[in-house]
Amino acid sequence: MSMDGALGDPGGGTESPPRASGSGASFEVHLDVFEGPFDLLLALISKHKLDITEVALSQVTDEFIAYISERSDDWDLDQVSYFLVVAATLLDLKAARLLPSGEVEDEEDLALLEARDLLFARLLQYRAYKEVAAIFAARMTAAARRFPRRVPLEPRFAQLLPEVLLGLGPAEFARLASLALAPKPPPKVSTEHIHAPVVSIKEQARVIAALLAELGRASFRQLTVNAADSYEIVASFLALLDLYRDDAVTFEQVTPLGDLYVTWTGHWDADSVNELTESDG
Amino acid sequence: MSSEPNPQDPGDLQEPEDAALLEGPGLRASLEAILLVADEPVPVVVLAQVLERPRNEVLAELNALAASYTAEARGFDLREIAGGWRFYTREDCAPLVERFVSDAQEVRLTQAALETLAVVAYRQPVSRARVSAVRGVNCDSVMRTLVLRGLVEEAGTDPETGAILYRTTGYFLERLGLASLEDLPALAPFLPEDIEDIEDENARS
Amino acid sequence: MSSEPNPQDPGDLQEPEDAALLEGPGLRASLEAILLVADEPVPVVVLAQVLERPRNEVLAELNALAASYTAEARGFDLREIAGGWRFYTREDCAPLVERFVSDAQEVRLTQAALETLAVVAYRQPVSRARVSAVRGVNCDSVMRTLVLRGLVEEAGTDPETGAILYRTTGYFLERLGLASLEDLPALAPFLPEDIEDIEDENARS
Repeated sequence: MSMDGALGDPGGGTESPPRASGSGASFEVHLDVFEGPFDLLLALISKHKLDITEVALSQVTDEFIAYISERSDDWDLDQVSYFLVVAATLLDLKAARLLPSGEVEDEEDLALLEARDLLFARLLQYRAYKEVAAIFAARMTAAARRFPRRVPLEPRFAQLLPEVLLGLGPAEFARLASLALAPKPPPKVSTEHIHAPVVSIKEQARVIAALLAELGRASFRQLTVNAADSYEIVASFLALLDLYRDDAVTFEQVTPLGDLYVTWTGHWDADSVNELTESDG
Repeated sequence: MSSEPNPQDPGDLQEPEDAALLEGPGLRASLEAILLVADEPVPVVVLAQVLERPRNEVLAELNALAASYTAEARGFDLREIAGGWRFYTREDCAPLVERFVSDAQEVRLTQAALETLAVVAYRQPVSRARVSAVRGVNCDSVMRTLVLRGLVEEAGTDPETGAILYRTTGYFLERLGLASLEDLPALAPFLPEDIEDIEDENARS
Repeated sequence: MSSEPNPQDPGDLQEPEDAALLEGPGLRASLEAILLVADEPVPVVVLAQVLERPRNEVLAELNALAASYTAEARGFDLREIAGGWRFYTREDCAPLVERFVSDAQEVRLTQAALETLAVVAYRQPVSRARVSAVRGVNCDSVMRTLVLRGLVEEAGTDPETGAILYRTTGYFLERLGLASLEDLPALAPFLPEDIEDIEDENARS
């Protein structure tokens, strides 16, 4: 999957870090070590030796998206949804930077600023817990060097223990055992045992591109109304990110978590769309 | 209290007539003996009750005892961990003790488990959904592992959402070598205030 | 061994310059640490081995240590019983310890303890890790309680994992009013086969 980072303004790009370009390239950091989108963002920001600022977010947006795209084959739904929420915010922010900078007056900009502040807040929050987690680890290592006294009672004292009262008969005891031994109902919404059905992102990209070329503009909801399942929706979103990167679409989201509108830029013709299915796969 | 008979009168420890109750062993020896048989941390209040002494007197003696063990460079130490007092081996004896107790190694926690534990520790009681929202990643299976390890336990359900809530355990304090949750390191003070709302919005279930 | 520092000297225990392994703690502290965690009497030969010191040196130190505890009227005592050394509570502290022990224990078992007991009864011999996996909750401390109360006992180790296995005792049968394990009522027959797999997956150790 090509990643030439054609995502508009590369964020002022004075620094030119090793970018993920071409299918083989990857980040210096191992891909699968991130504990979620905030972890990834922090890693990217610190990789560029930036503070947590608006500029930093904008600078790492491309890499964040590239990371998602690169891993799109082995996401599970639980994981990817969190990344996508963050990705959507990042893209909004990135897009907003292209606007002429002036006084922020209208509702949309305010909502965007709010979304940005929220993202910062959550990022800082996550960082705080991460730091504390490191302290926990160090403390555990230190504490493991002290062994508590935990030995059986001397027989003379053990004899003093009062008789145990079980308070139930054999039949009740067996019932209790059956309950205790019964497999626990899996905690709800766990998808870790589900193997994601194969949904091709390229295929979704083709479908969406075709739809958009026709409609011009549509909400994400509209575009996925016929999706067979949530995996297809996720694939559609990832496909949109690809299209966005390739400058084929633009996004608009009026309120955080509100409907995402997608507009066909018209930079693509039918051939480009068809190439999608052939480029790789 | 003064005229109270010893309820456990063992036969040959005759009538402690005065308030000091213990003719035989002093407070220090009594504490040493009790803590020697305890297999979990013993709260000061329990010690005070058994010894029939004021709590602050017992606490002062415990601290003095711990200090003397340290001053004498003994191989054991008295520490207040997880809400109670208990004998521990001294840290510099660790290599030897490890060699002696073969099954000593505690399982190391993953980064995911540590982060989840951190959020639970500072936010308890807290639901899985909320922890997931803070970390930006699903924590169902990590939470299950923490429960299995005894570091975290269920603590009822959220009255509004019905979601199961979690809190840290006494074993968690033991693993961290903390006397109580109040001894947790301060969470970085720059946490934004309005974060609560965000989480509620994102918290599914 | 000639340049060895006096292990009884609490002040400057540092630097045994010879090959004797102990950079930090001296022989006295080392013995105290090891005996603190020993759950059964430890023969001198074992101590000598762990400490890499001659047996007679270790024995001399043990005797000196025991004598000093007595001289200082400590609540604990070091004694050689059944071929090994172990900490014991001092005799004149016994009444207090008895009170502590009998006060601390409930007559009734907790729900968690009953469930754990049930799993052990129907799955014995079984490791703690497996019981924890079945219950989804750590059961280490509950198992200790069951052992303490005489309902469960150790039954060797798992040949594969080396984990300690547990089984129920005669006292358990007695409390349940059964003559033998065969009299345990059969379980409801709905247990699926694959529960084994789940457990194996979760069982650490």
